[in-house]
Amino acid sequence: MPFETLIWLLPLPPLLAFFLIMTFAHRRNGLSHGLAIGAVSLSWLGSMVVFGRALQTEHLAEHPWHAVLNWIPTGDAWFQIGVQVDPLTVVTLFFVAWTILMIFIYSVGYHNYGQPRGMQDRPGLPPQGAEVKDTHGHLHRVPSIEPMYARFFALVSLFAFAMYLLVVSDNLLTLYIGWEVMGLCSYLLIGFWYAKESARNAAVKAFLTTRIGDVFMLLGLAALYTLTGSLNYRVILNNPQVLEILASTASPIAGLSWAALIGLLLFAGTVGKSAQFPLHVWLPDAMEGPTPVSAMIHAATMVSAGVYLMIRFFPLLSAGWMPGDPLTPPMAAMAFIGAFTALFAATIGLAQRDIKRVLAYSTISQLGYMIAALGIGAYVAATFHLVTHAFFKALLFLASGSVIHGMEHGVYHTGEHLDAQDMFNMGGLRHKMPLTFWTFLVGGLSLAGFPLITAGFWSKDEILTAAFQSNLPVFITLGVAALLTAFYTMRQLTLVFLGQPRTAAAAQAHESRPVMTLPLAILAVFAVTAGWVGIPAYFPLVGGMLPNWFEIFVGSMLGHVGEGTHAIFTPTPLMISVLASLGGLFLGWWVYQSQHDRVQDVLAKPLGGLYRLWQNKYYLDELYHAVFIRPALWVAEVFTYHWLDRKLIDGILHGVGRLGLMVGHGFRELIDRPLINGAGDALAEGTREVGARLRVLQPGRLQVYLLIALVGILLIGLVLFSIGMV
Amino acid sequence: MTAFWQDPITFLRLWLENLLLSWGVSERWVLLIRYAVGAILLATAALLFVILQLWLERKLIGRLQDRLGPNRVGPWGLLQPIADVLKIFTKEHITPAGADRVPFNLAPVLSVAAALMVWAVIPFSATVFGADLNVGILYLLAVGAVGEIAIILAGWGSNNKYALLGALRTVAQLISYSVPMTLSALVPVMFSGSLNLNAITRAQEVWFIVLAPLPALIFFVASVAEVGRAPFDLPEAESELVAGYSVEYSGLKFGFFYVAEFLKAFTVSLIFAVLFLGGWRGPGAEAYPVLGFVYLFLKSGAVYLLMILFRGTLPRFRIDQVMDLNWKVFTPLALILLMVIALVDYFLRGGLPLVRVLVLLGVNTLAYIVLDRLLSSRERVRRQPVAQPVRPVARPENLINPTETGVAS
Amino acid sequence: MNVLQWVFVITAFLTVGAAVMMVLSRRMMHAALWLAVALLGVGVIFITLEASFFAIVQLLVYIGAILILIVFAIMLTQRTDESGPRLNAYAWAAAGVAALIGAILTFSMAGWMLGNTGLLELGPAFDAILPLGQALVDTEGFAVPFEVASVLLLAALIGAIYIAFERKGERS
Amino acid sequence: MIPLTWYLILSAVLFSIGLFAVLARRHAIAILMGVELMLNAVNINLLAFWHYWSQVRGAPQVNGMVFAAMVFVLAAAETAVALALIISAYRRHHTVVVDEMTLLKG
Repeated sequence: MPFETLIWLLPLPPLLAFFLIMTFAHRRNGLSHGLAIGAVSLSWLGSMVVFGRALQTEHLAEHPWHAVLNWIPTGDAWFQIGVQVDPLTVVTLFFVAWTILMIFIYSVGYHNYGQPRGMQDRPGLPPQGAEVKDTHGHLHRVPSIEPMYARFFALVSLFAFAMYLLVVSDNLLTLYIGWEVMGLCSYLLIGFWYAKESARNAAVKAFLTTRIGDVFMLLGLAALYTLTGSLNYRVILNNPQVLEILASTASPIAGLSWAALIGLLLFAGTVGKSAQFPLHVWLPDAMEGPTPVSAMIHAATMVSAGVYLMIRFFPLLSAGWMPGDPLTPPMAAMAFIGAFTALFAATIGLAQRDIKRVLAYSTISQLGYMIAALGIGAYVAATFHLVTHAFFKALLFLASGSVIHGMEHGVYHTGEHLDAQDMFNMGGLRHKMPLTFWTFLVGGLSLAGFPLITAGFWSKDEILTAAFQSNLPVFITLGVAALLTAFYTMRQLTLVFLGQPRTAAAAQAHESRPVMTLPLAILAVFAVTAGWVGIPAYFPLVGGMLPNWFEIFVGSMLGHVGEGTHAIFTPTPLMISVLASLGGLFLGWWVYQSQHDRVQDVLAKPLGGLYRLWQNKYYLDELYHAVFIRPALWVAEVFTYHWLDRKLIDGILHGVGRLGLMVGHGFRELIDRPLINGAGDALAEGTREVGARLRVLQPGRLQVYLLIALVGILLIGLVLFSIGMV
Repeated sequence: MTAFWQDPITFLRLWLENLLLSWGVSERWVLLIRYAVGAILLATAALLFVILQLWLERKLIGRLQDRLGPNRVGPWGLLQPIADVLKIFTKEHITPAGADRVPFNLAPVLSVAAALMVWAVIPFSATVFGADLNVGILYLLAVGAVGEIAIILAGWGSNNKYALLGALRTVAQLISYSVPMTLSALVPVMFSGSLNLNAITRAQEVWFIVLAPLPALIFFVASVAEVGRAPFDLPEAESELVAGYSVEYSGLKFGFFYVAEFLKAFTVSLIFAVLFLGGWRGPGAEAYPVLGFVYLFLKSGAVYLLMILFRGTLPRFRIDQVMDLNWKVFTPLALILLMVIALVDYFLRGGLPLVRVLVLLGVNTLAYIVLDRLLSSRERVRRQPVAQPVRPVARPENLINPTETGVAS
Repeated sequence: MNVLQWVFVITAFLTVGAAVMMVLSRRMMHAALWLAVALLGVGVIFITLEASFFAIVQLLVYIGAILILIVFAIMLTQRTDESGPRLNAYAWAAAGVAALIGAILTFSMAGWMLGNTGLLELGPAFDAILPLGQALVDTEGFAVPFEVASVLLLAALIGAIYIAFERKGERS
Repeated sequence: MIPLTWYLILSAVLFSIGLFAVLARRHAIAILMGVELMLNAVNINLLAFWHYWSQVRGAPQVNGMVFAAMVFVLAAAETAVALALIISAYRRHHTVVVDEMTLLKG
């Protein structure tokens, strides 16, 4: 088996698992999660093999492993699809494989496998808990198993397939297929509890919002195919001539070059997928789905796919650009939108109460970091942050799921009616859920960029350094965002884990099962160590202790190995980074340690209107509703339906119909009745006459038939005999 | 020339043939007379043997049931069956009014004939057998069909619904069980490469029961079902069917069925001994063919005792259990065993005999273990919780207050 | 005429007689019994042809299986009264045709030039069971028809069960 | 020393008796019996020719026997299906008289 076959095989096990679960195992919970986890384990194993081999291969960037197949005949050529593994694919595969596997395992516990079935549980609603009787006859309310357990695993398997497909594919079309399948899975999984109105709305919102970006992306794809005749990375991106032509040809729009136009269009896709401003609105609502879904799709992998696309197409986006030049239009757009989103989302994150929503806004913000980093040309730093962010954000989401689980435990126990996801209902959980606390702490510190030990510090520091050297406004924005990030992270940590429990339920919370905490522990390890592969060599004290492998490995994609635009140590960004992180953390702790009220945020009063603005997400949802949705509804209802459809089109159709009726009537009376019917009737009449005469031969009696047949044979024999043939 | 004490039957046969030839009888007629005499002697011996067998069975069953069994007529009651026979001879032959006379009267005769016909091909010793038929086993199975016809005739001819139902049920059971029986009988055929019973006997350097214990077991149980003895005595389940197909028969006609039943029981023991226990083989049986008789009857006697033990100890199956056992256990098992043993034996051809024996034993053991696991898992699924009695049972301790339950009034 | 010829003639007359009785007997059970006699007669004919294997198979298959099946079917459909005429309205035409065909067959066969060959005793050297068995599993021989036959039997088995299975609400 | 012709004539006679049963009996099972009789007649022919052919060739031949065996197989299969049909028809129409089953009457 050639090595490329293994690459082909990476996406397939989850797809197979999806079909198997859907067809055979949708009633067997154990079998379905066994299938799903087995499948992603296989993919994980394959990915690790690929990873291991890639580490030992020289010049992988110049000579990626690839394999192609003919797929669609296009005239006299074929549209080819294929797989490709280069350093970018390898690092993406690495974090994708690990996070997916961990999240799958975690889901077994999250969906309460092994727990009884709840009496009130219905498909489409989150499990409501079951009542069990212990040996003493006391009734206990315990978590109940998810009613659509197998369906969940089928859908996430399909998602895993799409993600793997996206990562290993070597062309935009299969990438786009994976992209859209992920969008579908995202829609299905956000609406997993479809009986909840909010989940339904969130699913539709996510689907439609990302669709806006996808339409632009499809346009970019079409333009690219028209111009180059191919969608293959090697043909377009690894080919300086093609890039040159694209960068120098003017497009019909606004004096942009084709490369810029295509880049902007593709970036629009990313804005939708990676939830950048102004299409970010779907991601916080997507938290209606189960937490593993939030972790996997809406933090670690799918939203990363948008950034991945940008990183992948960086050669096109930056076509004609050298470090030091003014930014190309797409890069400028990315730098602006990314930096803006980073700050913007961080401010909203400050005022959220829902534990998962804070993380959702932090995700948007961190994705903005990456986009901004790419916009200023910090290719390696963006990739590095992509990897570390995937690990620590997956960890944070899973840990928050564990917190919610523990809170639900408490809610079942006390019977209170309160929101198990509201951070203001928590507090003091570090004693109840030590493992969750420590892992959450690791993830949170990594997110806040706690100096030196956490992965987030290294990647964020690299972005800040790059920004400082190339673009000061971006640097300032990102610096403020870093401060806010640290602040809301610590706010979250303090509200959830420190202090005293603010509700009885929080006092009764309970550590989750090992099947949930084990993935947390593993991800926590990565949330720390993933940063160590990219420590810049110039860094004081620790620099050079470990080789900056990441820079060398991923940087080879652009061809400037070790050249390094920021190889000189500059203390300013480092100090600002450390200060922002530590200061934010301290402020967060200092402000929220005094939070004892479970209704009012301590910051609400001092900040006043600003707080309300943040809490309501700058009223963007309301704005969109007023500007886009209501006019769209009006156009659909009044203009299209009443005026166009009912009056104009129906009127024309009715007129044509009446005319046709008249013509048809004429034909019927003049031609059909006398001529055709007459002939037909005569034929039928004749047939019936003949049949009536012949029916004597068909008495329905078996033996008569046989007799007639035999007599016939005898007669034929007689004839043949008499003419001498027998 | 064999000595009389070595092989008395061959000795007598040769003497008779020589005598007739010296009288000037043609060879063809000598052959005819020889077969006729042999057939008459064999049939008589078999029927006389049944008398002994009847006594033995009644005695043993008596002991199993903690009784003495027959002990009045003759020493140890030995002459009891003869007394019974005499009583039966003197009884009236009744043909019911609506009966179909010819089938009704033909049935008992056919029944006994079918049992006796089997004896024609049994090799009793190295030199003594009725007909050395090269399709002996097929013959055994075919003759079984005659017995089935007899039962149907009896059931039909009696013009009695119990008889008819009994006959239908019997024949259904017989037809069903002849499937696994045939399949497991093919295993000895495979080992010996012949359908000839004599050849099968001679091929048993190692008794086939050692090579194929499971087919032997299937064959044995199927045989018990074929002769309709307990625990497969549904055809005569008195509580359900009065006396089955023989309900309208009396006197000697009933006696025929009775004899046929016991004769069949011993006959299948004989067949089992021939197919699986080495037939007449034993130390010295080649040189002294008379010993062959002893060995064969000892072996089949042992099998027969086992059947009596079954009858004395096991309760009767329900009809659906009988059919389940046959179609869901025996038939598939026999088929699989046949194929597996054929394959294994094919690959062991020409190897060490000891290896062959051990491997085949291992295969059988394995098959048994698998079967056991399958059956027990099925059992686990089907086992229902025993229902608690809903109403208190009328036991003394439940009747503490008789007035309340109304018993006192 | 020697012994064998006597045996043949007697058996042949018995067989034909039983066959005629089968056709003419009013009660189906009797017809079945006459058929049994005829089939046994055919078995004896097989023995005179030294095809003892087929004689026994005849016993096994026809008496042991087919006849018992027929008897079962007769018993299961017993509720119909057998008082009606046993032959249908075309019996005379049928008799004519059957007789004509029988006559043609008889004359054409009797007139076959080698028909008067006496059949000699073949003896044990002609024991054909082994060649028969080998031919049935020989790919050069009849392996394919043999397999087809087994498939046919299986299909007939399943088909018969399916057809005869009492479906809910079928009994009107 | 039975001439071959005897077998052939016997088989022809049995065949036509069977044919008559098939053509003239009203009872479906009787028709089936007729078919069985015809098949038996055919088998007599096949085995007779097998014997004759073996004798002529001086070595055992198998073709006749194989055909006879196939006829057995066919007979068994045909009986099973036919009886199942008869029982099925009986359930539906409460009759096994073929004259009365004239649903396909023209």
